[in-house]
Amino acid sequence: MEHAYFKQTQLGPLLETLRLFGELHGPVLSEAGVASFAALDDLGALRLDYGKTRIPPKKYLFPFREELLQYRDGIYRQSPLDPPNIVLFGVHPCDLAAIAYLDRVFLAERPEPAYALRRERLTLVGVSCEPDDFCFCSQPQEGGACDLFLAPRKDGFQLAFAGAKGAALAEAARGLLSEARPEGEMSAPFRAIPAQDPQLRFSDHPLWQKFALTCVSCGACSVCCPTCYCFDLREYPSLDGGGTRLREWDNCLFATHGEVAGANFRASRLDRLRYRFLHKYCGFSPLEGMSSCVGCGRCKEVCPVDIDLRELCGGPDAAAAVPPAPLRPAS
Amino acid sequence: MGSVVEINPLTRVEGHGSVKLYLDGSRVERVELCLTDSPRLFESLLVGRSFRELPEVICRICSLCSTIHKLTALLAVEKAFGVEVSPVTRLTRELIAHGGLMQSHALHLYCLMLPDLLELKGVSDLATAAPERLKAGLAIKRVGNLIQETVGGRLIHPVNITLGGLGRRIGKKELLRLRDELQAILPACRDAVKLFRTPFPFPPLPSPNCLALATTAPPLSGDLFRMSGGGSFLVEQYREHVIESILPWSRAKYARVQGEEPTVGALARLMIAREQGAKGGMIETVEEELPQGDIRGNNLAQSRELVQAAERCVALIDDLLGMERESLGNVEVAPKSGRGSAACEAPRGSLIHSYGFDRAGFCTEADVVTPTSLNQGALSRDLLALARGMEGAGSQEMIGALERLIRCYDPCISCSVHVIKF
Amino acid sequence: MNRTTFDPHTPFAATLLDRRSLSEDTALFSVLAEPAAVEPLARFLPGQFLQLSVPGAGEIPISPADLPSADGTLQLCVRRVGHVTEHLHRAEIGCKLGVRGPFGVGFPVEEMTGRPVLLLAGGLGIAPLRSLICYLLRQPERFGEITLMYGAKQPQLMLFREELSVLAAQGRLRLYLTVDFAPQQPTGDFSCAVGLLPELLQGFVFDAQRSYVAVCGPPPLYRCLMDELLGAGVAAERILLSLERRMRCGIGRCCHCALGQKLCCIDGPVFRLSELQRIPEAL
Amino acid sequence: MNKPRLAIAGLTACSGCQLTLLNCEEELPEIFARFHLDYFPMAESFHDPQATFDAAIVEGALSTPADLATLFRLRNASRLLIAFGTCALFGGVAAMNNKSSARLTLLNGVYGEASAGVESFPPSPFRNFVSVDFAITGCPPEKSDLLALLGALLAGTLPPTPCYPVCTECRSRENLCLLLEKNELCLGPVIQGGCNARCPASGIVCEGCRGPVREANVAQQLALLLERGFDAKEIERRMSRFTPEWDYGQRR
Ligand SMILES: Cc1cc2nc3c(=O)[nH]c(=O)nc-3n(C[C@H](O)[C@H](O)[C@H](O)COP(=O)(O)OP(=O)(O)OC[C@H]3O[C@@H](n4cnc5c(N)ncnc54)[C@H](O)[C@@H]3O)c2cc1C
Ligand code: SF4
Ligand code: SF4
Ligand code: SF4
Repeated sequence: MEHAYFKQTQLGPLLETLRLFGELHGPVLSEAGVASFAALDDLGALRLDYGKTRIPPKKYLFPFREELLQYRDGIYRQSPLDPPNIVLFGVHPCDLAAIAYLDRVFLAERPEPAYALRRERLTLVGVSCEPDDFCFCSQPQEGGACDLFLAPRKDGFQLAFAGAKGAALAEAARGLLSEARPEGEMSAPFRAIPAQDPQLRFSDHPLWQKFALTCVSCGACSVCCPTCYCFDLREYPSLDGGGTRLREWDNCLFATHGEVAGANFRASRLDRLRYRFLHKYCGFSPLEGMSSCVGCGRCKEVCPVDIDLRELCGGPDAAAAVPPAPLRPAS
Repeated sequence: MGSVVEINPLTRVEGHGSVKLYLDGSRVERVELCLTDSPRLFESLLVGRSFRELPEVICRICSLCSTIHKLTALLAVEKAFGVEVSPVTRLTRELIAHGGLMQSHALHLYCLMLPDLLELKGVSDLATAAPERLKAGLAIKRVGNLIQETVGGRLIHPVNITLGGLGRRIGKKELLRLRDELQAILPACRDAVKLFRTPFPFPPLPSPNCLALATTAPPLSGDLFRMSGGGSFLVEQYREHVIESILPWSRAKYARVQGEEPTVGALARLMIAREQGAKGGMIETVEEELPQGDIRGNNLAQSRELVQAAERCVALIDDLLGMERESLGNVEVAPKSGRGSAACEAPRGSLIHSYGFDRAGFCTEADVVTPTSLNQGALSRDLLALARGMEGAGSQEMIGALERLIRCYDPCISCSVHVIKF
Repeated sequence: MNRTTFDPHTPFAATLLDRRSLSEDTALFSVLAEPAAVEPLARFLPGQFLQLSVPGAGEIPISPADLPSADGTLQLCVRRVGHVTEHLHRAEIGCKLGVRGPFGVGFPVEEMTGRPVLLLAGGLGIAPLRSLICYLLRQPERFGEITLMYGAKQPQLMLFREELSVLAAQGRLRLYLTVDFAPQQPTGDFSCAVGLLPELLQGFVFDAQRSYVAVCGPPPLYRCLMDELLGAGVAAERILLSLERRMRCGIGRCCHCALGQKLCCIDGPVFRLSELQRIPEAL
Repeated sequence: MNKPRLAIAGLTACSGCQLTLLNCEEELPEIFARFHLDYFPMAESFHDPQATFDAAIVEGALSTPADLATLFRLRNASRLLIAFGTCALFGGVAAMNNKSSARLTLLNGVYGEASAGVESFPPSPFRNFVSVDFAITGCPPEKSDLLALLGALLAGTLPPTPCYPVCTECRSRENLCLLLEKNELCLGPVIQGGCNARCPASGIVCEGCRGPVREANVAQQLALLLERGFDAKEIERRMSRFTPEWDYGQRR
């Protein structure tokens, strides 16, 4: 890991330099006032004080809906995919940690080609953040997988880079940077919900019943969760005799999630909330024993009935320090 | 010996209807036009609903004209409460109204009417008999719909046009795309004028008593109605001039305006414009082609309106692009007791909405006068004239001609059967 | 550049060769997979499953009813229950299908070497067990005695019964058949016990200390059989169950098939009872 | 490939569902080439009264004896009956006052004395009278849903129908939540998605045009709206706009 420093006034030129590596995207406010990652056609739109985006960066790697396969004359083929190179600027540590988690899911054994290709073409520039009322990762930190990481300092930013991509970015921006020795914490401890005891899902905590009664199954919590990745596959024949197989985000709080011909393995909403708890905080094979909650707090923020599953295991206060994660290259 | 020839159902029109022809030997005694859509009783359903809901419900009267129904309802409510909308809203509304007109005219001309010109039984045969023409027509229709979807947020029953303003402003990229698409279909619109030029070879039909808003296109809405021959009245006073009655065989009301059976729609708009002294390509083509000016010119007038609408949309888009820096300027709408009436030129002709409200803004009465109910008298009259002019012809031939005449009027039966009594 | 060539989501092409009706709603399908699939299919272990695509309808998990042949022909025994299976049953011979796999964990055949094997099949559960039987019978010297207890609702629903009777007559397999309901009229020359599988098991004497027991059938069956087997002294590690869950991807990503923290598609579908005892929602 | 025979018809409705077919401008030539549109009065003349169909795609609610006769005839003549649109599925706008006003009162309001001659009953969805094989929801329906159905019919199947609420797609589009952030009466949580949250994406609340989503937690939605200060009557009026038959106690 290498360090450098650049002045606030050099932010614009730095961003322009980043454009050389792909389409520049970053946090902006939509017309309706929602923070979201979007193309930075105009650098003036960048909002580095954005808090958190409604949808996490997972949308760049795993879009809400995508065509996976096509078939013609009964033969299936991968749908063509040629994503652009994208430089995603201004990602907070929790979202970086979430990408690192998704990498484990999709790039492990039998890597997912669509994910892998998008991931390869995504350059991540992290930035440290100020926690808001909903996040409970109380210590901004760097980590997860990113190529560059910025931390605001007096009149400028301290910059750390890692891996070949990071080095190339730093090299391209060399004229804007000055040498710096690490100053302050670049890798503070990361606080998130630690892995929980799976038995807690059967605890007699009164909240279980309350949640099961009030959840409206709107799906917002998992759509907005940076590590939720359940998906559904559906097949649509087209008018010309061929057809497509779509992949779309699914949600464990929907009745159809555990349904098979003639039965449902998670028939009640309570069963489905238990499943969610188990998946989020205990992990499924092969990530068993690993919590996927990175502490962004989006689920609580978007839930219309204020459900916060974390309260079942002691609430945000239970968030524990995770040892400092070194900045590591993106892939 | 009396006999009856029946056309049931009427096809290639919007909604359900039938025609009965009463014959005595070969002499045509009378013609009954029955508009038989199941009643949906909108006017009753609206009573007791809040002013906010009203435009959203009433647009469901008819899918082809949902945009203009919604707009007319918005204008009527806004009039009742004394609301003035911003220029951005006004222009955007006009844009979607023209989009609606384009989609409706293109549908009528190319999918419902064109098969008549080519002696086919319907639109699906066009796909083999005249694929290029069908595609050209569908391309126009698609752009009309693209405007409706982009501006309205939904293809049918638009949502983005609301009381006092817009849900969201249409972005620059979207407007530029619409402009490109519009420019691409302008030649096809001009071709339409050539294609729908030839009138059906019917015996002469009565001359219409045209009725249209004095300020016809643009902007498709206005305060003053004009009739051919110089009559006029204010929209607000329409009740004194538009008298509706119920015919025992039809569920649509039959309207007389100042004692006459009016004709509304594209042709009427053109004639009224001409009487007001308008000149230009459009007027002249029609005069040239249709010296007698009867309803057979309606399709030609519609195709002229396609060109006019596409050109107007481009101009509107340019205006909107020029106002990029101006704010959306949505206006708060606060209810008060009172009544508001508004009129627009729907694709098929003049449309009037009128609502009364109590202090809290709940609807106390609702009245909708649709183009097809305005046209019903003239249509019946023309049907009889045509049938009489064809006395002695075979019944198939007669049926064919009558159906074509009906399609010249482009009736919209769903709307027409939902008029209120007061 | 494009996606990498190997995509775990893309099925190999396959052709429907033959359909043989086994009962009113179940048929045995012969499916020939394209040559490229032969190599992965050769790694198939009984108990594993394939993802079978029926173009236009979708994809479903199926446990082959036999070992794939050397040329890549698959035997799939499929019951018509819904969208995809309905479409498969109506498919014309010669039409194209798709297969992915094999996926999941099969029966621990290495470990079972030298041991007697008891197979308990309820209803359509015979399908995956049949591939295990085929495996065992190919190397009879490698395994101990093979016993199959097979229960069906009615005699007409008993699948593969001639073939099984032949094997039993040849002495290659001990066979016990039972039906839930006695027919009004005996169907053909076929006769078997009347009663439920657990009852059949009650009177059965076998080497519980050494045997491996493989069970496949509808979920309610498992609960009754487990008590019997544990009572008879079979260790939970040696009781193998094949489970069914909703599956979409088959490769441990879509997360529909979770039981507890295990995923049926990659940790199963064959589980040891000892594993499942720790998962309250499994059975 | 054999060409499926279709009937496309409308009952008590605005023709919007049928128009949705005609709005598939780009696909229409392909549709005409691959299907026989044997009964489609809105766009085709001449039909054979004895014809039978592979699928009858019918829009509208039932509110007159003539509607019933048409529906029964198409049900009998067709292998598949497809309820096309919210009216066919739930009753739609014409049914919105079913629970609150008598039919005759409504009729009188429109036709006065002449209403005695109008045969009409409260608009009802198809399933009150006949079995329905498949349904496309929406007022108006989505083109994509119709195209998926047509594609599936050609393939001899019916399309999959995901069931998630409007909120799911709404959130995925990163809209402002009108319910939580602007305190507007949005029905998104209990309404069947699939429209890509058209209305909230324009900044307009979901008016519920696609009807209830499967396993809607209606009681909780009601509680939520009441808690946020909306009037019970207003909520009920809004919810019944397209679907009179809500079970307000349903939690499931
Ligand atoms: C490991 C394993 C092995 C199995 N082995 C066998 C076997 O050997 N023989 C056998 O008969 N059964 C077997 N099954 C069960 C078999 O997978 C189910 O019967 C089958 O999935 C039912 O599918 P269906 O579409 O016919 O039923 P449905 O109830 O119609 O659908 C089942 C699922 O398919 C979905 N679906 C519906 N339409 C579509 C579409 N267009 N695209 C995608 N999905 C759609 C539904 O949402 C539903 O979740 C096995 C199951 C598992 C898990
Ligand atoms: S956001 Fe809340 S109400 Fe919606 S599905 Fe999640 S827990 Fe349930
Ligand atoms: S705006 Fe409506 S549809 Fe969208 S998330 Fe909020 S409640 Fe759901
Ligand atoms: S957001 Fe609601 S009202 Fe709008 S189209 Fe979708 S379901 Fe219909």
